[in-house]
Amino acid sequence: MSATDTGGRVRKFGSAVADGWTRERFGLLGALGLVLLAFGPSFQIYLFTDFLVVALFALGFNLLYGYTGLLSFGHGLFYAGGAYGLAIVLRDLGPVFADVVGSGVAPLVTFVVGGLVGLALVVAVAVPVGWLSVRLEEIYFALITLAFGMIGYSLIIQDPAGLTNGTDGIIVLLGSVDVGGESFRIGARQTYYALTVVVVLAAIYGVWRVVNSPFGTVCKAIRESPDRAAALGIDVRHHRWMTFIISAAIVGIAGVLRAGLASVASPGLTHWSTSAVAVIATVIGGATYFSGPIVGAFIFLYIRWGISRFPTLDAYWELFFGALLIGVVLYFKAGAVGGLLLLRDRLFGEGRAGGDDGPTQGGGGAAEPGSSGDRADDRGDDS
Amino acid sequence: MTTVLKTESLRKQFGELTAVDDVSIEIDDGDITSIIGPNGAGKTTFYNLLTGVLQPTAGSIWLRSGDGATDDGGGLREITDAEPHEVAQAGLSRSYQITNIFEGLTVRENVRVARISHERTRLDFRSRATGDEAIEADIEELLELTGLTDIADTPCDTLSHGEKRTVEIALALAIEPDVFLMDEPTAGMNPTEVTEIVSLIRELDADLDATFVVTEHNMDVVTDISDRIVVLAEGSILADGTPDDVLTDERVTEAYLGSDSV
Amino acid sequence: MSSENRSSVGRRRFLQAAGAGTAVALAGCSGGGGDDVVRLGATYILSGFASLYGEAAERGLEMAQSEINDNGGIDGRDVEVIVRDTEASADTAIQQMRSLVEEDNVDGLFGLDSSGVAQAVAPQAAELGIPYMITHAATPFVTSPEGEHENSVGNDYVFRDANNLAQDMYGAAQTAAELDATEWATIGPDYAFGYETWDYFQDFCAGLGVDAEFTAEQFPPLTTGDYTPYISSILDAEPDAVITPLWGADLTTFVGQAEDAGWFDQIDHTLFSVGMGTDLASDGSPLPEGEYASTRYDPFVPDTEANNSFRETYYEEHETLPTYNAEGAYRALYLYKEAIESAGGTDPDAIVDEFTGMEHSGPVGDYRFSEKNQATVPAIWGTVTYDDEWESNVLDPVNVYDANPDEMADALADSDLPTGV
Amino acid sequence: MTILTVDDIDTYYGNSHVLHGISLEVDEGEVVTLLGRNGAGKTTTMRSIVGASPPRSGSITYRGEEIAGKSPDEINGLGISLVPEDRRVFPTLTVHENLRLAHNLASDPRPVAEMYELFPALDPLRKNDGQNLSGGEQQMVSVARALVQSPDVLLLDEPTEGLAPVIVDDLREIVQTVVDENVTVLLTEQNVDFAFDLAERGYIMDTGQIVFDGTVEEIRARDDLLETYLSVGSADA
Amino acid sequence: MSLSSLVPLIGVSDVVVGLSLGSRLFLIAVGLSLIFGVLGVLNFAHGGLYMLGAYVTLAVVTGVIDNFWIAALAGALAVGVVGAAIEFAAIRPLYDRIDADLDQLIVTFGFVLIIHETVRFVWGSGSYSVDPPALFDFSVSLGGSTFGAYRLVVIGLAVAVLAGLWLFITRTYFGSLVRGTSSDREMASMLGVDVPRLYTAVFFLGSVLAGLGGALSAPLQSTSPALGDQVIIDAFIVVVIGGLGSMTGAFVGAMLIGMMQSLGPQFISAGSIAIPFLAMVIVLLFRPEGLFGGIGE
Repeated sequence: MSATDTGGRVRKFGSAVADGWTRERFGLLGALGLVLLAFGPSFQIYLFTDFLVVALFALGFNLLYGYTGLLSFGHGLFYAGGAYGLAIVLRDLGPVFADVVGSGVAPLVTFVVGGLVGLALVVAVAVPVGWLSVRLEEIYFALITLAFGMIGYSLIIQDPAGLTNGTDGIIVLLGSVDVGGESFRIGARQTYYALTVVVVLAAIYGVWRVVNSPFGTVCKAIRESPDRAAALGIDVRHHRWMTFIISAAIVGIAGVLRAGLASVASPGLTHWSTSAVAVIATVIGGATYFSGPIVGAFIFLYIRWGISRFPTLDAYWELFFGALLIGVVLYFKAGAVGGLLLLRDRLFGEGRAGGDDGPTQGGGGAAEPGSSGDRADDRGDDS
Repeated sequence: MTTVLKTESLRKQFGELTAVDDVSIEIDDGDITSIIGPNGAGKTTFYNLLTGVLQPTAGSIWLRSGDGATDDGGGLREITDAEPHEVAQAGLSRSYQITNIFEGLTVRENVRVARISHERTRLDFRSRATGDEAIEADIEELLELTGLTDIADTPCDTLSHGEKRTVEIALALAIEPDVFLMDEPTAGMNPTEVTEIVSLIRELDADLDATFVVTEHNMDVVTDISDRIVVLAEGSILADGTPDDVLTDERVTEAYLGSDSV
Repeated sequence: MSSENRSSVGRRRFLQAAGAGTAVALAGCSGGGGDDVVRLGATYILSGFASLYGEAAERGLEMAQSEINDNGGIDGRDVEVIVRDTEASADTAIQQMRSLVEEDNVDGLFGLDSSGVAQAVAPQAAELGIPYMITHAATPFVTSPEGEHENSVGNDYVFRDANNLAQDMYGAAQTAAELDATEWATIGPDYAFGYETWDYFQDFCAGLGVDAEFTAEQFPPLTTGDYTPYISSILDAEPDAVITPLWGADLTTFVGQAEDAGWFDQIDHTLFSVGMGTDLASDGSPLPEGEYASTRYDPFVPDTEANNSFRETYYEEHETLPTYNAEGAYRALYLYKEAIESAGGTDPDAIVDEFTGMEHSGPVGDYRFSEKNQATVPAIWGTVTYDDEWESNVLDPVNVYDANPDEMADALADSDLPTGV
Repeated sequence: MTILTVDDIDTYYGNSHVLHGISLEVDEGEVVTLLGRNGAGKTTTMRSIVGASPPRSGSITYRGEEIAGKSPDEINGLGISLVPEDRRVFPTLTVHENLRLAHNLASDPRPVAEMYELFPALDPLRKNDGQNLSGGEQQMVSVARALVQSPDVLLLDEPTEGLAPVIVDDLREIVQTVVDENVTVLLTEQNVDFAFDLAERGYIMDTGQIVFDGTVEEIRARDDLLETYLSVGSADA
Repeated sequence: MSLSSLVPLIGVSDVVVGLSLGSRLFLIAVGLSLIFGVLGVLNFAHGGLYMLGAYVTLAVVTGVIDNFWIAALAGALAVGVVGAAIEFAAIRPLYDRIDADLDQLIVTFGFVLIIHETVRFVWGSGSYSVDPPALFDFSVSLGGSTFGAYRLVVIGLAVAVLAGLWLFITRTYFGSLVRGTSSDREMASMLGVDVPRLYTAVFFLGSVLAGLGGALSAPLQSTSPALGDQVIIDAFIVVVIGGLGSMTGAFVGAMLIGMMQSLGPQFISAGSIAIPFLAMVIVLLFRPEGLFGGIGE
């Protein structure tokens, strides 16, 4: 396999948890950076935490889009599912837990239980929704997931079960843990940052393992050619369903973290425009790369933040992302990661046979990002 | 000779058009059977019926069962309504006329997908895709067998057409089929590549205990490799027999050359 | 032919923005503090269906800002206001608030239009340790101390300089008592504010002994495009009177469609609880004359020097009467000025201490902050009347109900709802 | 004089190399046939000429003008019409709409009514949708649709495939009529009798290459060619 | 609750309102359906174009000429030009891609954002209302209920648009080009059809219909930048239920959804807005081609 040292730079997170000498080094550097950031300005910690959450959201979404070719416009449903699971447990069971385990550690217990309930809720929804949705493909899949997302949105804002507090959403207050005289707030900036780093890195590692497992390899094959995969004895629909559930679960974890960070579980999370955030981040970053959604989320949030420093631009920030999205799809379908790799190839002359055209200029006008080598997702730990 | 694949009165109707009309055929173990016929004779539809891509309008399809579970006396199991992946799992594998491989993956990864599928480890979420030594060894063996070792780590979208056709065959072989359907294995190849693929098919036939069903336009290839030739015309079997018998059959010549007297 | 509700403050916002950009760079270097300006953050709805509220608030705060800065600032320091859009979303509002406090190092916050957003934001103010002066959002629960009711989120850092929903509904129930109507219905937005309005109205009617039955209710989602189905549903129930807390563009849409459906012929009285926040700002006149509306500030009442001069100056600049949003935001700056000057600095806790129990006077009149941090301003209800002089709807006659906290508490004695005063 | 020249073209479908250096020439008013078995590359040659599968290298000139790389509609506009192998009658258009569509797109078309005289069987079917026609009827529509454009060069790809003998005879007559009007025809056929009746010259194709060219008489005289490249007869016999 | 006990509750105005809501939806959906049927492009920006139609109408009526009909026409044509430009610049390069439909969906989604923000930049975030044309600016009382006369006009116009479009597609030469090309693009091209130009023309036509829908609906709703985002989802529901590409389907689907929206609030207090989405899911699962299929049907 071609050298992965330089490619590793854009795969900071994949590398951070991988073996190998150079990966270890990059992992250390990354870890150091993450630790140092905890002492940075408060808002920067917040912003980076936000980035991690959105990155996980996009990564979960892309498990389905990038790895089986199904574009969901309804993943907001699972993002919200995680958030509401946590919020409802905090609101309704927080006092109960305080009685059971004592008020000192109750907030932590409640948070953990809430997160698990959120996750369970998401999986419980994803199992039937996924089972139905994977019956369809392409534009029809996008439409049915959009519809499922909007059913969720409708139910959350109309709240027939009296659980979701309608349009206002549910306030999420994580509370303080008191143990042996020491007290810390779970929602405090650094604490929550540390918690998010751990959870997100673990989740990314989990996704990375899935992607590089036999299952993940089969999924990539399905993306490339579903009928060919079926002809090899692969139950395409079943794989897509499983991927759908895993994808939803990852997004659900992101949703749990989102609720704690935003301090509110709001119905907007279910809306298709939230689902679109994952699409935007993934497309900008590059859907066929493992790190694509992560890089895309980074670009999305930091450009967004940069724009927000200039209120006049800020008022029209979506304009930039609209233009960026169109530009990327039209001219650079491999996204930012593809661009970085191409740049690396140009700079270091690490092109490989047949790669002279670069990923955006496949033959016959079919610009397939997959046509580039060095695709992060396709490399296992062999090298 | 035992029968490994059998169709009984297979028929497929598209609206008013009968693409496959009452085809009953028995394929014998170890043979290379070529199915030929003019354009529109129903060859591709026949393949699609066999592999579960299309459901027949009438008739049935039977395949020798690897696991011994059969529902007729002859060691065959009915796969008429099976889905494509079930057909493949039952032991029927195909290569495509228009190259259909996993373009974005390397040659090795292509074969790995097939092996993973065959070894039923495809729903394993946790281990490394490359971690199963037995599978990796199988992959090496298959690459060796098909002569793809040198380009094993090349992404398929950068291969030549001939190399892709070979990957196509490697994929189909990797699931160790009892019956191997090849849809025009030489389509779109230059003469050198054709020669190579023919010798590959011969080698495979010699090395493996598999049964081949081949459609092919290139008559050199057909006469070269076939134990038996079946001629389809307008959806029905026109002739069936050894190459010598079939190729001298007047009806066959007419079907190909066309004649007012038909 | 058409009515328009459009902001003209865009350009000014841009200038302000350029200033904010530089200020941030400086603040970043110096680590905040020690600036020669007092920096305040404001969060309003500046886009979407209710942007006109934010735009009115901007007019008010810009007016106060230039007045203060032209008159020596706050203890000699200029006041700078950074305005951010909440997009009517709690999520966004909290983000904006964190950015204002942690990035822009503002000394205090004010704003908020939506009750739902306010409820989510209130705990954040305490967490960030920054005073928050709510100038518009009306839910009583943000000035009801945590624990008083399951929804209560009031805390030491959150104040409100405008009257709240309970005060407003107290006035509404008094108005209802004077009307010849027994069957009441509501059509309100499908979120807490819509439901709370209806709950408070019913409970105050009960508490004040108003002879009323409550026969129909409809809660269409926000930004509904066509209210007609909901309107038909209410009309089918044939109530005598309806109270509606619809607001923003929704109100405009509703009124037009209600007229088409013959609403104002069939229903004797309609009470618009947020009507005057929209009406005066637009050059059309969406509220039909003869119906009832409430306001949290009336440009003609009280007839004081402060109010008259505020109204005149505002009218001169914007050619329209000031809405209560404008007045609330205007007054928030003066509240900060007074608190900072008497605290002798911008320490957040010192400002909070000053606000607590503060007595103040502004265009709205004299008032003080109750122990729950709620301004004790009266409820104002009146009849919508077109005024030729001002080319606008006004309330005439106007009734001022002195919303005495104790009387309100008595009226809600049988209810579990807090007064938030 | 030469009206159409194909010079050393290589055509691919994706990566699949289908035509390997095909060259041929057609003179004005001539009928030339392309012979060969399935998969020999005849259809691809036709598609390359009309721009549906543009060659990756080589040139195609029509009346001295380079047309390789032009879009199909531009090439059609120059006076080349194709009757494709699979007929491709617009299924949701009536017979009349199919013809009128082609008619209106041509610069100097024949009247649509003339087509009903040429194909009397189509006259009662004017209002039938394309999808409700039999194979033979569809073939007639497809040919009529090309003829109504009054092309200078008519490409016929396997026009007799799947047709009843009676209809084949009709078709032969019609094509002959057209040929008599000095229309140039390039014809691919597996039915060699049909091709030999009409054509003066022919090319034999196999696996994407031209393996023989000559007059019909020359081809007819060479049984080995017929055996090797056109029938299923053993190649190494 | 039995059906017979429900029926008396449905008044004349409920039906008129339902049909007028349906008419509005039809005007949005029919262009979307046409574009999908011919080009295979699911135009996410269609709602944005609809909104733009309402704004241009508003601008013309207030700033240029105080005639609603002229303004509506101007709105429709202006939107058509915008649509054609979008197709030409950003959608045309994608036709030959392998996964073109998802790329096109994403690109048109990009235009959702651009149109939305551009409208906000030009007209601000506030909402506007447009009065119905003076001739129809009165209320009608029928069967004990009252509604604006313009609602009847909109219903009539929707029927007229359906009829006109149907005649245009099935009876004219251009219509046969559209139907032919939508069923076999390559054959059409080999017969001389300039397919890219035809696609642009169809996109123009679809966009004109979106603009016209926005213009004609302007007096029924408040016009704000959020309008596009709301209606596009409704339009998706309609075209899915009616069948992507079918005009009759768009009409029937629109009327069904319109009636649901009209009657929903009276019978179901919670969860009513989920019902159309549920219908969409059911149709996608059991009849993905919709209740009606095919262009020109």
